Amino acid sequence: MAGQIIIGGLAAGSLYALAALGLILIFKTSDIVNFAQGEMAMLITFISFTFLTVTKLPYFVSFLLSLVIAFIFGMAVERIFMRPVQKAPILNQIILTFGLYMVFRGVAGIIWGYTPVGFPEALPNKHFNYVGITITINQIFIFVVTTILMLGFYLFFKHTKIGLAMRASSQNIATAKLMGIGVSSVFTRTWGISAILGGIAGILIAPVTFLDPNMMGEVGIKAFAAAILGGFTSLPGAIVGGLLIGVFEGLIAGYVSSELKSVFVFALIILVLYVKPTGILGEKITKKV
Amino acid sequence: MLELKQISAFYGNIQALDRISIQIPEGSIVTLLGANGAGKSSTLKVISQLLPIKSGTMVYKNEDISNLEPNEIVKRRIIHCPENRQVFPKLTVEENLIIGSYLRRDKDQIKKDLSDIFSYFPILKERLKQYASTLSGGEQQMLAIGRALMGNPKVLLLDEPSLGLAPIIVNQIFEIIQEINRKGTSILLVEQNANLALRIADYGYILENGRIGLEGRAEFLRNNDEISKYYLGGKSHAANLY
Amino acid sequence: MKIKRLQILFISILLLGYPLLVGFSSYFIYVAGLFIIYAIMAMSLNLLTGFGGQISIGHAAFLAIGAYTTAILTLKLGLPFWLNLPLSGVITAIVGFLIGLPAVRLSGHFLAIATLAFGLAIPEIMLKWEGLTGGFAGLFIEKPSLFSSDTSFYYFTTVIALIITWLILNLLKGNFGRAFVAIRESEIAAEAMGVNVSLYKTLMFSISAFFTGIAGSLYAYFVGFISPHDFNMNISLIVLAMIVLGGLASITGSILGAFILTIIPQVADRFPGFTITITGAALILTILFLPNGLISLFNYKWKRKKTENKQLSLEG
Amino acid sequence: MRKWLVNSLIMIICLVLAACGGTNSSTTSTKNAKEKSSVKNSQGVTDDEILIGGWVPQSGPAAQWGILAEVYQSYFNKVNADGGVNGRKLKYIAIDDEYQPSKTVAAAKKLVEQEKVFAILGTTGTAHNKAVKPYLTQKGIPVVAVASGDSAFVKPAVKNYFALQTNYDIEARIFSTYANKELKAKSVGIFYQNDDYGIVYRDAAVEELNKLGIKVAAQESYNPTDVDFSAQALSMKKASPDVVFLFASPKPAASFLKEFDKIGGSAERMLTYTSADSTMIDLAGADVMEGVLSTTWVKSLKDKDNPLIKEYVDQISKDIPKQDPNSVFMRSAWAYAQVLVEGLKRSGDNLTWENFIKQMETLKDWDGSLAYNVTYTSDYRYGQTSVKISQFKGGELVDISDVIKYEP
Repeated sequence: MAGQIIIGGLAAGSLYALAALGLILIFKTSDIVNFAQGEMAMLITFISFTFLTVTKLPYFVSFLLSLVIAFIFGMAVERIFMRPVQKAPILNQIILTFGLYMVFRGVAGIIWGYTPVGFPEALPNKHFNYVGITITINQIFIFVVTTILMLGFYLFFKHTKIGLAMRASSQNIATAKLMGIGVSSVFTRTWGISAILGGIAGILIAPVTFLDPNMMGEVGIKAFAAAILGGFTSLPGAIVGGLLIGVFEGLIAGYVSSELKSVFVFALIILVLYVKPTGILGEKITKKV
Repeated sequence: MLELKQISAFYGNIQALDRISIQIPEGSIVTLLGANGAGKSSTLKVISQLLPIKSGTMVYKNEDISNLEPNEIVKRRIIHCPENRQVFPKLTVEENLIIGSYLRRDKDQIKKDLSDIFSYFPILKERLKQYASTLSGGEQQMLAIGRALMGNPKVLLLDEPSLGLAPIIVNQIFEIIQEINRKGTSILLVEQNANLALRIADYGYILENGRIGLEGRAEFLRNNDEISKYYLGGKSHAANLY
Repeated sequence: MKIKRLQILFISILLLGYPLLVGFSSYFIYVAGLFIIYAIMAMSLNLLTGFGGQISIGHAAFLAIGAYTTAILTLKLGLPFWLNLPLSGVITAIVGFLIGLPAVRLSGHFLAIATLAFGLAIPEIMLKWEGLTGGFAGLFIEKPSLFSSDTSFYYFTTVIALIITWLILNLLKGNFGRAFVAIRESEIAAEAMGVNVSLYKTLMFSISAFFTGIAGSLYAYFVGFISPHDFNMNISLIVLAMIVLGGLASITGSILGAFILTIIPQVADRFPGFTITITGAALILTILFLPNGLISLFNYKWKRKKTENKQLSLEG
Repeated sequence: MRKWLVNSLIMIICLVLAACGGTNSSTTSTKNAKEKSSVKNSQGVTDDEILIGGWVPQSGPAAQWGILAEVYQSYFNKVNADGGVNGRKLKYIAIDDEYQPSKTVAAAKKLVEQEKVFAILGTTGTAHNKAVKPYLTQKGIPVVAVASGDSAFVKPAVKNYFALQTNYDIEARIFSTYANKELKAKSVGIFYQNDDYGIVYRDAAVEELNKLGIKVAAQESYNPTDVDFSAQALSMKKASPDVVFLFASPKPAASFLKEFDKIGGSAERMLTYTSADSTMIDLAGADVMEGVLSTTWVKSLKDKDNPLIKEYVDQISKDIPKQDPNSVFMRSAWAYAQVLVEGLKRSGDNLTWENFIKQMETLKDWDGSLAYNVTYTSDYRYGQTSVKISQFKGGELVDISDVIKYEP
């Protein structure tokens, strides 16, 4: 039983980690916590669903098309809403993303309604049994995708000039400009990429949570938890945080109480933050204003 | 080669620069002197376009560059090495240097420049994989200058490179500045320490409340007691720095 | 300061005359009562967030604790209402103190998430703790016999709100207020000035929780029924939105924000599904175009202050 | 001082406008109500109109219930197109309460006092309905078809409350009886939602199963917003009951069934009527749903010749083309509205609350709606306690029993 709980927990945890990657990317570059990340993912998933059902495109075509739209959408959100508050206090930025969260959710409700619909899985549904532990091919797929994305971004930040420019911009905007970095376009692109990440997350999560405007509610919160636990600046931290939360809540649900699993998760986070205020893999943020 | 004509600039409602005109001829070292808040750093920020120009023009090699974005200025190889070093704390020394060459595509020349910088500042080579935040103040200043040099500057804008450093290191840095100049880079040097700056400069401007109070050849400014007393707080002030 | 006093005096006269204006309509009095309760909550959150710079995205949890304390004390122990009201405040303040302890070590986004966690956990605990809270079934609370009608309880709520406003204004004028603002501006500088930062941060949480607890107690009596549904994350968000919409670090701003966000749903409730969109859009527009909140339209002083600030920042 | 005056003026204008906006509308609506009608009718009735109201969450966590309002409107469209009720057109007002009890209280007061509706129809949320029950009971306004199967609205019978959908408690007992008689279960596992909805079911089922001597092998709960049910599915499989009762809303039920199927859990599965429609096949897949049992208290669309079904499908496809008319929510909502309108019809020209309530009590095994055998008496307010057992077979839900009537 414990084995299966851990596998289930890892599966749920990789969803949280996947949803957390976009959050971390934005925070790492522009120092903004995007509370609308989940709702952006939801919108993109709806768009993908529209491609699938209305225009009847094949799965991977609609997947890719919606990611293109995601990129444009993310950049538009940055240009229209986030750029004016780049220098505003943290609270204003947080509230602005909350405003976006409400509007996106409301608009999705108006357009697509609130009745949940099923969403197809990436790969044909198959599962494996090994010493009494069951795992589906899609769970493995999500885990692999998350890991590849994380690794990809790790290499991107470490070894490409644009990745380096993103990190530099996040540390000191004025000096980054003196290096010739077009900081504004870096931020814009970051939001585009984050929206893509969100889109991938949404499309892979939708078969599990089903598709409706509230689909990212719980996953979104757990993604925040994962990001915070992992340190909010670290991509591997998101994976560690997500998997930890998934397994931890699985164990609590299995052995203590399924209704209180979230309470325990939050208690764990507060405990971790109390011991290490920057999260497990977080770095101390030293920022020049 | 780089010329500022009647430049004015504001922070919000507060005027920072009032009709400033400066020339930096090719291959020269020009220094900006003046008290705190006189507008020295603002002049550099105007050139690198961190501070927008309200009126006046800026001309570089017969091109009007008054309304360009910061990255366009960098593209023209006018590189600003900011006050207080401003290295990226969470990038390694190596990454800080690489980011200095962000807009360049000439890979071979970049490699050569990198080795030049290591010959100026050997300590940076030892610290290559360390986070910049772990360096000492002097090392960070070296890194900042090195990073600026990675932009392969035609004009280098240096803001207070001596600030807060021990005299030995200051001398070392000033020697390197002269060396860089000898290799063909024009330099605009902002300094509080007038004696030091005038020792290596060809020409100097003295700023006062956002205006140019006085200008002249370096030896003229250096040897005029009246001027140094009136504008630069007197010899006693300069002596205090040492 | 004088303008603020007069504004508040004016608001209070209006609130006291309001039932006459609407002909004692129970619906209008109920909505106004909700507004006053939210205004108390917004003011106490503003104390913490606007003046003290500590973000809380879980304030509905304090409202819940206040409301449930009142309900439980009334139903299980039969305590009278004049005892319940302060007790709810005190118990919530104690919880606030406990929450403040770990929160002292956190700032910015991390604090935001920690309080979010708290805000999500409390309703779940209430749901689970059936024996005490009635769980899903909720609890019914009778209004105190002295103020048994909607109108009389509305007046009682108004008076309590005025007292709280007065207390908060005085608090801000004194050492507390100065320490709060000092901490918001720079914790290091505040520490250097001799402010015990951790103590004051914890106190901020307790004081804010105290007033929110009282708001919760009034809520329980006024609505007459509480269940974990009443205290979900949306409430926390809406109250946060109130203080930003009205104006951070402004007491009259909190009142204005509470007014607008209580009214929007009432006006928009005939347009299905638009409430959340309209509220969100209002927030976005405020942040983009009136970053100091709607109150900045009213406060002429603000403009002068802004230029002063600019000068300060240049000198520094 | 002058600035202060300006401030005050602006504020006065704001507040007075807000207040007057309300009072104006209230005076006009009372005027309308009084203008033409004979004095004896209750509020909300004029010579050519009857005003009906209700709240439904149209945003927030339970926004999927918002569809109910559209169905009521659709049914009223149909009635109005056929000439209305005794010459009066029906007008429906829906208020979004965002699934927050404090807003529900506001909504109820607004409907009764400002909008002055004649009756309240099909309102959602057990907690929310409970929150306003004292107020509505005191006012005496007819409340028809509370969209909750909680016993609080029928036991004891309240004069102005008429329930319709199958009582949760009763459905749980029907499940238990069926598991005992037809499925010969020795043990039952319960998967339930940890809230006002699931716990009522669980308690009733546990009581009834104990009475029948059936072992309750597992009780697995979850919170309404949960997305991961692997732990519950696992515990359920480990307990290996003969039958699993699912007292869950559609999304969690579908997720749980998928998970349970994946890890190889096998048992007869019984699902409450809330989830008994094609949504489940869309969400969980036809393979997973194959053989799952449920109950239905609203008539199935299979019976195409039935004129009741035909008029429903026609009207819904016209008014709400985006939605599948097979939805159990929508069929239920249609039935709520049908029962209300039947009461109005029977009241004739005497549209007082008193008479309406009296006429509602004349419904005896009334089969003119999508629900089976609707009955009200002065102390029986369940509306109906008749269900059919149905089963998912080959990708659709089919009725497999006759109407079973449970006597409470």
